Amino acid sequence: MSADPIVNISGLNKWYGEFHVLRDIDIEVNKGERIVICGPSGSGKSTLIRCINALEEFQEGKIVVDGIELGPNLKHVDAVRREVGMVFQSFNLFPHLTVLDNCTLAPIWVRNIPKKDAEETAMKFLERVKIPHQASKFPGQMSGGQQQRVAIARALTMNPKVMLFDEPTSALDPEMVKEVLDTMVDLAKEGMTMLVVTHEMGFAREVANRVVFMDAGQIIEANTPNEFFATPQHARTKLFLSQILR
Amino acid sequence: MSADPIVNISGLNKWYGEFHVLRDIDIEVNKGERIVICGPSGSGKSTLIRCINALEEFQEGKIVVDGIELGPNLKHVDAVRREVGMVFQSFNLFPHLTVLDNCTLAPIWVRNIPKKDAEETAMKFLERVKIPHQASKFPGQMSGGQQQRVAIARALTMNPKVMLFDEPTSALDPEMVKEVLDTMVDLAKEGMTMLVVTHEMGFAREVANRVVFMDAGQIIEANTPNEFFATPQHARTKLFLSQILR
Amino acid sequence: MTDIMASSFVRRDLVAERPAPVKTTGFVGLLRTRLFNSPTNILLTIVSALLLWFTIIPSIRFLIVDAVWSGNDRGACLAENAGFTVGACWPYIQAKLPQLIYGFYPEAERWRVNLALILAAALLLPLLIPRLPVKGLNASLFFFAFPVVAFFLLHGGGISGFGLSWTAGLLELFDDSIVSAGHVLLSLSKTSAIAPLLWVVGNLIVLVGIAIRWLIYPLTWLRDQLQGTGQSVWVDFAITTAFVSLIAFVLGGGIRTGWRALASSIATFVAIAMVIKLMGLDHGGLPIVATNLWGGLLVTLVVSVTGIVTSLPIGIALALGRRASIPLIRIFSIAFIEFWRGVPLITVLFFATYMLPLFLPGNFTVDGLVRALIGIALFTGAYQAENVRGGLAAIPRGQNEAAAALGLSWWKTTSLIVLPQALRHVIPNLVNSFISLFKDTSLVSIVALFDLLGSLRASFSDPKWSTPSTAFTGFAFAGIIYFIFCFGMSRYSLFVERRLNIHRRN
Amino acid sequence: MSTEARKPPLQIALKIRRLLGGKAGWNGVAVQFAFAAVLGWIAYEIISNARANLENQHIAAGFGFLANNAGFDVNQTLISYTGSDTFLRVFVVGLLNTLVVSAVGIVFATVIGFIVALCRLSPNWLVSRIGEIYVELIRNQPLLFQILFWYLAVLAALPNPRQSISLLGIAFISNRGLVIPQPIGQAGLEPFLAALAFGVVAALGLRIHARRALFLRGQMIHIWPYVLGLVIGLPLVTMLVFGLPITVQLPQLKGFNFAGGARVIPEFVALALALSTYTAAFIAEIVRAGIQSVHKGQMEAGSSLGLSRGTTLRLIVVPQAMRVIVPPLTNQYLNLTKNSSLAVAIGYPDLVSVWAGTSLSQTGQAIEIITMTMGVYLLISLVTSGVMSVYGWRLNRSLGA
Amino acid sequence: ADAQTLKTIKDRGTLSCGVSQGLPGFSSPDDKGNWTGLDVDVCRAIAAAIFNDPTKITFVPTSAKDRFTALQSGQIDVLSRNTTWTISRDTSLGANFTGVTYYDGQGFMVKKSLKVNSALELNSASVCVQTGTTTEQNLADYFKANNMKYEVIAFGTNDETVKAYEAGRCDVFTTDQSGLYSNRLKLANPNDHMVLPEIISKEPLGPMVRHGDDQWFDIVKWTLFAMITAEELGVTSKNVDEKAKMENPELKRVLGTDGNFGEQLGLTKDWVIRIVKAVGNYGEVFDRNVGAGSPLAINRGLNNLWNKGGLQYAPPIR
Ligand SMILES: Nc1ncnc2c1ncn2[C@@H]1O[C@H](COP(=O)(O)OP(=O)(O)OP(=O)(O)O)[C@@H](O)[C@H]1O
Ligand SMILES: Nc1ncnc2c1ncn2[C@@H]1O[C@H](COP(=O)(O)OP(=O)(O)OP(=O)(O)O)[C@@H](O)[C@H]1O
Ligand SMILES: [Mg+2]
Ligand SMILES: [Mg+2]
Repeated sequence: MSADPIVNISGLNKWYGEFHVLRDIDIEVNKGERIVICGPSGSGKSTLIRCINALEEFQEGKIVVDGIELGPNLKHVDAVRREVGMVFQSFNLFPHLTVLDNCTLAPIWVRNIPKKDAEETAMKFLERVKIPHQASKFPGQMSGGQQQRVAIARALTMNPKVMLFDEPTSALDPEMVKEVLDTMVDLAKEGMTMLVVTHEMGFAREVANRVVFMDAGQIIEANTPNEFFATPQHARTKLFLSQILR
Repeated sequence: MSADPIVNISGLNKWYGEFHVLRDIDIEVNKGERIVICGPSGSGKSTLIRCINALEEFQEGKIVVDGIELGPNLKHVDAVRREVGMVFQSFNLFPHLTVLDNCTLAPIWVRNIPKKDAEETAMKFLERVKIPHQASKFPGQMSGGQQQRVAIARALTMNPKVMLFDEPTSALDPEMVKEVLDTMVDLAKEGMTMLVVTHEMGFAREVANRVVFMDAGQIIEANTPNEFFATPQHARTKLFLSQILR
Repeated sequence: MTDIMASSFVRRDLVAERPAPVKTTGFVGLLRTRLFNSPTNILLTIVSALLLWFTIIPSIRFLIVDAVWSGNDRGACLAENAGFTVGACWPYIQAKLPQLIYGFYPEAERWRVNLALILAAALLLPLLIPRLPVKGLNASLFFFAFPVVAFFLLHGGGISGFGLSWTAGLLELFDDSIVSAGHVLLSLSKTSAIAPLLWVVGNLIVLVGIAIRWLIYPLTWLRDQLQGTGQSVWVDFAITTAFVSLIAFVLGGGIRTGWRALASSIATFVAIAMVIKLMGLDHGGLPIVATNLWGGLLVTLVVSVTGIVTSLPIGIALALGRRASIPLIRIFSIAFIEFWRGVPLITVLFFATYMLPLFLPGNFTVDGLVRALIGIALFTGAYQAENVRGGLAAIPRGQNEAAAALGLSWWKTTSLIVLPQALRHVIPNLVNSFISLFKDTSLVSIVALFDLLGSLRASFSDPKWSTPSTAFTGFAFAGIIYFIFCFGMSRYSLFVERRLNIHRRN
Repeated sequence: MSTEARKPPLQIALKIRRLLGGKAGWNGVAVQFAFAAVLGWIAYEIISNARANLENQHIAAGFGFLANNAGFDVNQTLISYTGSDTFLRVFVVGLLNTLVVSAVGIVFATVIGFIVALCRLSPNWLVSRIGEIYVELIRNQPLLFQILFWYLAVLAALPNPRQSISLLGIAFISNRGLVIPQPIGQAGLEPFLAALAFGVVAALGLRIHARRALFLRGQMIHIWPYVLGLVIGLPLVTMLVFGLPITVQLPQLKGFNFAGGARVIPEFVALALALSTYTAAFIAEIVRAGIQSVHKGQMEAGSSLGLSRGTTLRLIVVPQAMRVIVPPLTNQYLNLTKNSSLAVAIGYPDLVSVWAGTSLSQTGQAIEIITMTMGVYLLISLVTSGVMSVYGWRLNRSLGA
Repeated sequence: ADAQTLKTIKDRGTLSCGVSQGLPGFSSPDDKGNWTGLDVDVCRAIAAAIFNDPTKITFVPTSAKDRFTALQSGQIDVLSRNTTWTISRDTSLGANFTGVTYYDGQGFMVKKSLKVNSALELNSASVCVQTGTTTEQNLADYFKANNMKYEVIAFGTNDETVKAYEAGRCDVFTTDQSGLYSNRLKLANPNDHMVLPEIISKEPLGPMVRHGDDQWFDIVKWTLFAMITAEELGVTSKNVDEKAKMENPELKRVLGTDGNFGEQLGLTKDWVIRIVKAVGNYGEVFDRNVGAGSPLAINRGLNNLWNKGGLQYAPPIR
């Protein structure tokens, strides 16, 4: 038990109408930790991730991010979102803005950074994801792998303390998956705190501190990757792994 | 070659404006043959598949499907399309129709089959892809894997002689890939003629008669799966396989 | 709870599903959470309340508290007689109500209007309620049978022939026009530089015309014979029935499967025969009420319903035309849309009234109401075309491709796949246009027709009722009527929008 | 075995076929011939009938009356006009009045429409209800009633000229309108305007230059000092050289009314108010449909970056929604322009009132006058929809395929 | 077709008569939806003269804009719509006035509280007027001639003009005097307003027909004269049958027992009887619609017979 949890979720319960989608979730994420969340479709992985970023409301429990508690207070919500970056499965780039503008928008309007500085920072991150020369293109003119890397760069420009990834590679061609995973591995190596929903078990093995397995809205099993893959405990986990790893 | 080619492509050349996207493609597909096409992104795989179904026009060469030559004659085009089923990467189900209606639309309006018979046939195929109980749902209410299976069922209701698949699994979650591939394997085992663009090499090994590798608009290499994976000849093929199989 | 922080955690007993916690509501809770939950909202609530106070209270005072409810003429609504500042003068509306509804429609015949309105409601309401069955039959009754019945009901008059005579008449008209065009070319050829060419073409056209005349001679001859008999309508009807039913039978698949088509064709004709008999169309029908006697709400409804029903197909056709790849059709659609969208409806109607007669054959007059209807349909059609085009643009290409891959033709793809989706996208815009149209009907006053607003204005000039509050009472009354109809449309469209977009939610 | 890329074959025949017949090829050409034949036949019928009918009636046409003396006065004129000017001038006066009220109406309608649409989509229950009520109330009442309502409300709220509300003694509000000091151009006006125009153009040029430098060389140029100098400094300098560009004339109460000064008449205010609030209700629905057509993920992406709801809407959602919004929005702009002809109900002298109304019944030259009216409205519409489609085209291009 | 208006009407079976879309006392639909008013009765008289049936009329309500076009294009046979007789209308519009049914003149109404007693004190006033009428031109002429300034606000319809005047938008309301009386009925406090003594224009109102059909022109013209003559001779709708039996030579000529004037017009001998029976003589019509018998209660004034101090004078029927 570390002394420094940056995300702390306790007793989280969420319903969609009458449907109990998250049940008694407790999880702590420490600074620098990298957590991979997996589980069958519909098990509530995305919902959990989205709760951390206040994209979804929840009915019971508590989420504290970097010392700020999420709740109906919009100020807190904004503060949390500023500290948390999110990368979506379907990229959600802004199609009407160039790649550079996509990356400078938030720093300029949220952090009130002068445009020039924002553009410099953005270029730095675009270099980091290896697409600086595409800065003046529109997202529609890029391949999926490139778009996903822009999305990562865009999240990074806000200098977040935590990065959330929601199946960042599942909409990509197999070849592009590699590009994106490479970028994420780099990021992990630099010590970024990350929560990643993914089924890329290679990635989990390589970078995760912990793998969390969810089913039916609850955490079934959590373990270090080595033990998780080698000796899954729960029957449900075993079944799942057998399918995924085929 | 064989005595019974159902698809015969010779000297096919296609340009997008000035861009030479398909170059001197020659290929024959026999009845009951299953061909997997792979290659890097942008190599023209989709374009080739779409030419067979006359979704794209070509400037040079000849495509004969089931004895009918494709050309500007719209009658021929319609005749070919009736014999060829196609499954798209992004499903392209009709969102305003229920699953059942999606499947009965073409039989009713193209083949003039009475509604009742069409529904019976459709249910048969939906059972075949294992989602008969979802018949009255709308596509938007289903998971990707289910949607893709509906798309397959929809193509089958027209009783096609050839099925074309354009990366049918690349938009799916890893778990759902399996559902769809299983369906396709079943289909293959029943002797359906299939042309499949995919990167699922497991599938290729299991069911393909031939694997065709394309790059820069041309066929680089074609071989039985065993030899293709074991002893790729061309340097480009080797590079590609090394990336895909990682 | 289990110690999650241990690097390893396994849940032994699954958490059971339980119902969502109930939110505490109630009236006060509602107020607190919705109206007074932030400083901005408190301010907004107060401002809205004040606004409501200043609009609702005076309205109620005018419409109810200070209103005069009974009387025989203006005297009742004068402050000096009533003894207080008079609000609405309702006896005036009472006296003018028949005019506001029927216009100058003769009193003895007003049951026909009522019957038509009841028929319309009886056919329309089930059509609007999604749960009710037999939509196909219902729709064809409303869109095809009702307009014909309503015409003979409202306008009156009978028929002197049926399918055969009409076909013969139409063909004759067409043929005459061809022959006369040929003659014009011939006469031009006397003066023109390319005389021989014109001469040849002209003669050719005339020849074709004469050939057609011979071809249709049996038909015209038969018609003339029929007109001679006393029962021309019924004989003609019988011939048409036999002919059409036979065609339906053959097209339906002949001996094998054609029986259904035959049965439904005969059923349709029997229904038509009953209508003809019932309304006495074969001998003159109901007494004619010329359209210049129509007025009030009747005209508003006739014009707007016709406009709504006809403008959508026109709009769809134009929108498709504008996206067609065939150059001439595209150019024509663009020109047509931009022209009709560009000119004010009132000038269109003016031209329809005073210029259209110039463009039609001398003895051929089109009724004023019909002219207005055509003008409004084309005008609204152009607007709808742009709305529909917006929806078409929102349909992804994949839908077309999927349909093509299934072997569906362009027409089927468009009508089964593209349009149903496109129209759903633009329901708010379509309804915008419908609502505009409903209110624009007052412009028909230019063709000497008084719709609701026109009748109202005409009634202002009756000295028997001129009082200070007459105009406001009239406007308030008309406002309420317009509001009821437009609000109904607006709400119903929201309902449809939600219902049709179920598939978009997931 | 590698095939070199080569040029595509020419296929001239195919291209010609496409050009003539579209995707359908020769079938398309045939369809066109049939279509052209039908059009030709209709045109022939119309022309031959019109000729025959015109011969029967003795309708004389001509535009000679345009030069005649109009002999009536107009309330609001943007160019100088008296009763002894010609009908042609009446036409211009009316046209300008129509243009002014339409332009003002369009601007306000757009602004109010967007605000109401955003209210309707707001997660705040109260705000969204207010938006909804606005739309339902305003959209479902005839515009004519609303124009009358605003007019009588404006009049009722204002005092008569003798009790007019004075603003600092230089401007006055009464039921004759808002009277403000009138600027009168002096000798310095033209150089001043020229300098101002030059400054603005040059500043825009600078900005483009700076953007390009940023993209091409990654170099950041601060342009605002130059911009200030150009836009403010330069005109100031010309003012020093050529003298004051304008002087003002103060209004004074004389008899029943104010003399001197410029006036905004209450008819204009009421009409602009009614037109913009009414059209705004329609625009709100259009904008709502447009915004809802933008993928939900865009909003989420915006908020997950920490942008506020308003900023996300403004910078991200609305620009993308514009593609869906623009065509029906054009419809509404055209409607507003045409609806401005209801002005006659409250005595605002627009084109339809002074031209297709008074002039028409003075001269009786209905066909000429209605044709001109139709033509000028058509022209306005074509220009509006031309501008809007250029805008829509640029939008589509930046949203890029 | 122009020279055969009468035949066309007879074939058609109804007279097509253009009236205004609503002007109190001149043409307006009553509670039963029947058109009533002075202009309307003139048309009825014509229909009665032709068909012996005053209901064989199609009323076409026309606006100020389209009235002349309606006449020119043959939509209507006669325009009976308080139109002022001017030379330009007689010549350039291709139409003729057939007589004067009502001698009107433009006047002003002001609030008493303004303490104005003459139109000459109206310098710099705001004036409310209805658009599209000669009223606007008269106004311009009057103020110019007297070297006064004014502001004109021209409204589309009468009711809106009155409302604006009442709301204080203008100091003065101007229209034909007949209109001033009918509009006073619509004011909340009629006694707070006064009509100024000046009459600034001559407004002879009358029916109009197309150029080119003299027979039709005569019929319309003489229908009106017949009504005036009937009043002169004391023939009313009630006593017309008795008068027809009387041995007065003038009565015999007028009522058709002597001579064949009606036939010369293309009508029947008893045309005057038909007219008077259907609508009454001019005096009756006036009284019923705008005079003492109506809510407007306008004095006969100029519209009295010539021998009673007015201007209504019909050429003799002989
Ligand atoms: N807006 C919603 N309303 C109702 N139910 C919803 C909604 N969004 C998601 N759900 C349901 O909640 C459950 C969890 O959804 P979630 O997207 O979190 O799953 P997931 O684990 O991310 O699955 P996947 O791997 O398919 O993305 C699913 O059963 C889904 O159907
Ligand atoms: N409409 C078009 N106009 C111009 N170029 C096109 C068009 N469609 C595709 N291309 C180009 O043609 C080439 C082949 O495209 P195609 O979609 O066939 O590739 P692919 O092999 O299917 O690739 P992927 O694996 O990414 O689907 C690509 O370089 C693409 O950019
Ligand atoms: Mg998910
Ligand atoms: Mg592809």
